[in-house]
Amino acid sequence: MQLHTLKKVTIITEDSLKQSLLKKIIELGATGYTCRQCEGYGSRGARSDQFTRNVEVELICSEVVANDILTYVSHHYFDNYACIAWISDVQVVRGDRYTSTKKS
Amino acid sequence: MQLHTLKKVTIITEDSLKQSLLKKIIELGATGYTCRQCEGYGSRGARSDQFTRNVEVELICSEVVANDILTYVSHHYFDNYACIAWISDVQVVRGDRYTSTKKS
Amino acid sequence: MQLHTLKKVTIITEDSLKQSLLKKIIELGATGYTCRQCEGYGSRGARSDQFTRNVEVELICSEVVANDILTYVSHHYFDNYACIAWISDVQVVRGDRYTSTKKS
Amino acid sequence: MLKSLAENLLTPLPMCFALGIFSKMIHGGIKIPKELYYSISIYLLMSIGIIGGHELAHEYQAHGVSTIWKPALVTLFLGCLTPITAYGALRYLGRLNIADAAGIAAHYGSTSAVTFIVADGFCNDKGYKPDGYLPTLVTILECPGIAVALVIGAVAMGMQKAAEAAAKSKEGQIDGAPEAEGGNLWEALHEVITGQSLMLMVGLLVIGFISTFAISDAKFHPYEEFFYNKNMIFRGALCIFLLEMGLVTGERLGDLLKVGPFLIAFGIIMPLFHGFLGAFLGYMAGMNLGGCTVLAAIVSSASYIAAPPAVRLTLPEANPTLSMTASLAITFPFNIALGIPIYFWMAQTIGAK
Amino acid sequence: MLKSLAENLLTPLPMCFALGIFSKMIHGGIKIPKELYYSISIYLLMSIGIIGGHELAHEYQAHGVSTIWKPALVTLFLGCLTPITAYGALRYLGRLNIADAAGIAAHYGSTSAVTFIVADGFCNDKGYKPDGYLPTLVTILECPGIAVALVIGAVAMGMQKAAEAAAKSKEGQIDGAPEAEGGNLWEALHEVITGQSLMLMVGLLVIGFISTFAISDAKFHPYEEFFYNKNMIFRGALCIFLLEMGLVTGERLGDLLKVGPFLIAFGIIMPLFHGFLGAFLGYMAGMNLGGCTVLAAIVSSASYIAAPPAVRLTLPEANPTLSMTASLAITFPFNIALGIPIYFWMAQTIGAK
Amino acid sequence: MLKSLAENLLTPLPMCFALGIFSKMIHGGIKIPKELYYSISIYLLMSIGIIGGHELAHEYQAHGVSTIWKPALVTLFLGCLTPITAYGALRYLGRLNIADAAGIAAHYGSTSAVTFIVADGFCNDKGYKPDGYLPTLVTILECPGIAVALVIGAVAMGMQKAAEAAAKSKEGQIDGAPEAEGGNLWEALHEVITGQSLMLMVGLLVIGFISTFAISDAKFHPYEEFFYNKNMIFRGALCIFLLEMGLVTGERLGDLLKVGPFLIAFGIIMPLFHGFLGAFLGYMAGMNLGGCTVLAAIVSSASYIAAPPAVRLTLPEANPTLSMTASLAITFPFNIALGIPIYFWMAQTIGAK
Ligand SMILES: Nc1ncnc2c1ncn2[C@@H]1O[C@H](COP(=O)(O)O)[C@@H](O)[C@H]1O
Ligand SMILES: Nc1ncnc2c1ncn2[C@@H]1O[C@H](COP(=O)(O)O)[C@@H](O)[C@H]1O
Ligand SMILES: Nc1ncnc2c1ncn2[C@@H]1O[C@H](COP(=O)(O)O)[C@@H](O)[C@H]1O
Ligand code: NA
Ligand code: NA
Ligand code: NA
Repeated sequence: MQLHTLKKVTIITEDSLKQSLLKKIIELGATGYTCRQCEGYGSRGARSDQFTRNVEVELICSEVVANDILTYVSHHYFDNYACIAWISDVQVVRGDRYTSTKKS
Repeated sequence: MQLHTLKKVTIITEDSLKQSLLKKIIELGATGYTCRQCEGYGSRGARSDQFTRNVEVELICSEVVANDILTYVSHHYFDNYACIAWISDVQVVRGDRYTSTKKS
Repeated sequence: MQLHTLKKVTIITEDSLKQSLLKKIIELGATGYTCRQCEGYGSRGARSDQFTRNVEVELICSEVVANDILTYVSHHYFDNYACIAWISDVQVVRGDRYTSTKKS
Repeated sequence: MLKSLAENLLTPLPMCFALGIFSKMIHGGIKIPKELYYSISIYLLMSIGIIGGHELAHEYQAHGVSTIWKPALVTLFLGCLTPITAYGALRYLGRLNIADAAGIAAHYGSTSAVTFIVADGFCNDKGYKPDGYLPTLVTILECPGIAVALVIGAVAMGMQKAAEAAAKSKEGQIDGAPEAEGGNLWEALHEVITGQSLMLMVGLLVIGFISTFAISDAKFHPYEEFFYNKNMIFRGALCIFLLEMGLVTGERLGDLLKVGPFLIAFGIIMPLFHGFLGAFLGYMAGMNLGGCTVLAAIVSSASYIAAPPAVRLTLPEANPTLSMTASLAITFPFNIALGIPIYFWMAQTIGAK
Repeated sequence: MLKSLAENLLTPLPMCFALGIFSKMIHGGIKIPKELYYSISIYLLMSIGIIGGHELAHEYQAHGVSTIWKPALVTLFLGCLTPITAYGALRYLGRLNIADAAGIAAHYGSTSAVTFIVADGFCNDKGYKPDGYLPTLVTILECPGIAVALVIGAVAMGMQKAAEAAAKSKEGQIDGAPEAEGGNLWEALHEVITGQSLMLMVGLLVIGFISTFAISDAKFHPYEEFFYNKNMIFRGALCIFLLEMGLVTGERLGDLLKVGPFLIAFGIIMPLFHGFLGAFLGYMAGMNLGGCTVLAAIVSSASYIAAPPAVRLTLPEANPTLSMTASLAITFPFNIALGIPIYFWMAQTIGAK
Repeated sequence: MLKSLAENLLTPLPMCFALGIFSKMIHGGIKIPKELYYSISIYLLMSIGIIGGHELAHEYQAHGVSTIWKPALVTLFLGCLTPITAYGALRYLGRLNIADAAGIAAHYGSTSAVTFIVADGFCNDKGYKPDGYLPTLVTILECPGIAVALVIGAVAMGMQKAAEAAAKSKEGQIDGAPEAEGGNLWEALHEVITGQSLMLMVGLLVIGFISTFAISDAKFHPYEEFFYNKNMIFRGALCIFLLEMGLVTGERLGDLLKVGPFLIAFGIIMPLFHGFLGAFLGYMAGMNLGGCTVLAAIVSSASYIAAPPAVRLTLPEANPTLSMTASLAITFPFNIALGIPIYFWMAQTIGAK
């Protein structure tokens, strides 16, 4: 069983942005994603009722794609929306599947 | 407070496999796990309605156990089921509790 | 886009401790957190029905704050409550925002 | 009128709302699962739709469109007028910036389905059944106000940016191409029109309308019983819903301090003004006393479901705390507790019967 | 018959289903919380069970087992036959591989509770109340078809693998020990038998049956009112449920292109054939017009709840998109919209009364 | 009495509970979404409250406080007594440690709303309607028992720690300042008083009481229909709720082995004793046969909703498996299945009518 070192990108932001964010993520070269709802608290206050839900998106991708996604998010979301984003290193099983050909 | 470096294994797969996967994980030497439901998208398309739910299983264990679990998953799940799996390094509080004696 | 290396703290414990834990986390210098409900299994058995729910709290902070939080958790929770906690390294976008001034 | 006010306040619905606020104030433990809240709101929207369609069909069978077209036009007119009055008040009296003014105006241009439901129940309980086409008017009112406010916002922002760019270029600064925001506007309007609330209401309205013709009233009866708003399920579900609304409102009471006195005054005076317009024009259009009251209530009410995501998408600079606090923590409770009896009294004074 | 078709299509239930499809087609925002969907399906299954048990007890009190045993045997026979016919058609006409053919056959061998409910409502609305033991037949039909199809699949796969192994060993290749798949088969069958749908239906059937003897009808009355399928709650819940089914179906319309014309034809012709068998054998067994229609509907329907996980476990190579598209996006809407009136007409033509 | 037992066991409610246990025993797939469980429990608590307030208002209108004050005092007395008897039995007969004894005593000092509901239904079905102020007594019983037990626990632990510290300091060890646990005690009591169950019951009780005076019975009628406990929705929701309680209980059956024979005996004998006290004192206070039975049932019942988090916060050393197993897997099913008919028989034997 072979492991590939890839990047895991995590983005937590307002639930109403979910659809457009997911679309953009795929456009930027990700091969997939996993998402779930969550509550949170940050500089824009508590986000825990039905009018202020958060969504968390997690995806495995190459470093290049990770950078593109984070750049997009930081340009389009950070000024006006509740948002946090980070990356970390992970060892992925059959990881070659998650580095799409759109972006090397 | 002492920290131990251990492995965190993350497996995202079809919800209908949950019971047998959890049983197997314990058999393979894990001392516990945490799981939650999630939506996702990948090579087998979108998995976000009540007929195609995903489950995410996360567990802290020793490297040996982590390897055994990932090997099992990659042999039994990858061909026919929607599945992604990765490991990463974490520093665990009182981490000696999570390296069971079944597997060193 | 600049990334800062920070710590991600993850705490999984009994849902009934949620409010007091979140309050404490902010007191100890965190600038925010994200949380969600989850099921789990560990040394205190299965925690998956409505009387034994788990909550998972995740937060990005400086190493100092991370240590304080983990120390607090290990002193107050580990003896009597179902609990697991770990930290890992992450690269955070505009990460300077998450190192509060309360604790350097 | 005072007696009417007290009587309204001491029924289970407003008291459940108050219980929710109280629970939040003392940090109490009442917690309604989100899924229950969503389920009830789906049920309420479907109810408005299917029963509205059923009554519209009866109205149509009895009078054709003769009784309906005037109220419908009046409602459409009010839907386009109220965001303009609201924007004017916010921008020029309140000195809010463009984005905030347009964002709040979008909320007050649209409507709150629960306010409709409570007003409808109030009139029925008083024995003044509103005209049967009222639910249809709610669906007419949902969308245009949001569109008008968002267009106002987009145009005003465009002009402001152009002015700023001109100023900058005089100063010799180089400016990047302004981003096309028009795309977002269309996207936002599409989202309102195909959004949950409008689709459920309009969809079920059509279903209720068609099936009234297709099947006998006896066969329609179980649906009517389930969805009818004087009925047990409806009232019970509404109790729980208002309890949750109270919890959400109570959570936001602290924001009242942040938004300042102007917005608090706006959240009370604007609905009174819009409500008066609604009652008056409704009366002109030939609506009955219950109908005028309910029209006033829905025109005066502010949206907190359809408008917020549309505004968030089109005017991201607008501060959502301002609009949510105004519509949810000021106007909604004001209408539920005091507004509706006042609109009733207005309509009565004007002469509606 | 055409009038009957139109009349069926223009009632709220199919129109709610259509609204769901429409909403998905225009990317609309209607969203039913999963928990509401699960809650309603629990309610529907419990309804089938408890009211079915109640009616079975009445039937038993009136006639003993004399009227029931023939329909029960016929149902059991059809439950074992339909997966075989389906497998044959898929494998030899459609040239699908073993896993896919057996997987889809398992779906068509089992049954869809909602199709039962809609068919039952249809007959009641027409004034032809089905025999009281029909819910019992649904529970009989749930399981055997899945078992038969999975066994066919396991045996055929075993033979194929043996053949392949033989071929390989001739070529001199060394083959690892074939994995025992029998364990999975038992596990899968256990999962079907102890699965949510069967346990709720059978459990409540027993409860309804016993308590009909133990307590007076007056005391049973509140349960009957809550769970009875002509009633307000039942109909209302079903509206919401079918709306969600429409959303799920709409989501899968794109898959229709992927599955190809054979499976689309299969999803329409197979139920017509199975439905005819059901109506005919039901008539032979002495069932009334409503009963024959409903039996036809449930025999023709395909499972999308009990079968999928069992197939997933036993025949992992089977492509779930094929079976779900066929049963959910083709056969289910076909039956709801057109099939049921056709089965009614079949039963009437055969001579059932 | 045996017939009464059998009759009680063969009604849908206990059988649904049994189905849940059975499903867990055979690892069956019945699964009730948590949100549905929470929703139903909110509904049940609101029902107890609003109907209780409504009936209290009627009682008050008819007799002032003359009929109510004695039962209320008796209930308060029992609420303070039962945790003491329970603590005594657990600590001195069962030799449990302080934390466990006090923790379990807190559960048995409080009450189980569902036991109230089932007992109330039992009496109504038998034709002995309990006094209208019974729901009020439930709210009185919820809190004091928890408070008393937690105070006992805190004091006993404090004394024990002081003794240990004294012993240690004699041995020359240096001891850190003992942590103040008083804060936690107040926090825990605040959490019980402002917790979901008490706030919903008391809140709706007040709402039901006030609105009975404010609005006509005709206008109150839809609320009564929705929330009334002999009604279809109530009974149906209760079926589903008890099914889930059965699942939760079944999950814990394995723990019965762990907790040992003493706790099992305690979980049956203690309620019988408390139940007898309830029936007797209720009779002394002038309550009717139904009322005495229900008072016995609620006094004997153990809390599994309000008590656990309070105990967890104040006595973290207490093992939650012990208290949950006793109250949920022993006392609750015992009361539902056998206890309630026994209390009825006790009350009848004592002379209540
Ligand atoms: N320090 C943090 N650690 C973890 N999550 C955070 C943190 N700060 C913010 N978040 C999450 O990001 C969301 C938006 O943050 P903000 O934009 O700061 O309001 C919050 O609602 C939280 O869910
Ligand atoms: N690149 C990715 N990043 C994160 N999650 C993924 C990714 N690809 C797949 N997944 C998750 O794994 C599930 C199965 O993936 P697949 O087998 O590729 O369809 C998906 O439904 C997602 O939840
Ligand atoms: N090895 C593990 N890996 C991941 N999560 C764990 C592990 N052990 C325990 N947990 C989680 O922590 C909770 C408390 O653990 P414990 O205190 O060991 O019962 C469990 O319910 C799980 O959600
Ligand atoms: Na408005
Ligand atoms: Na079938
Ligand atoms: Na008690």
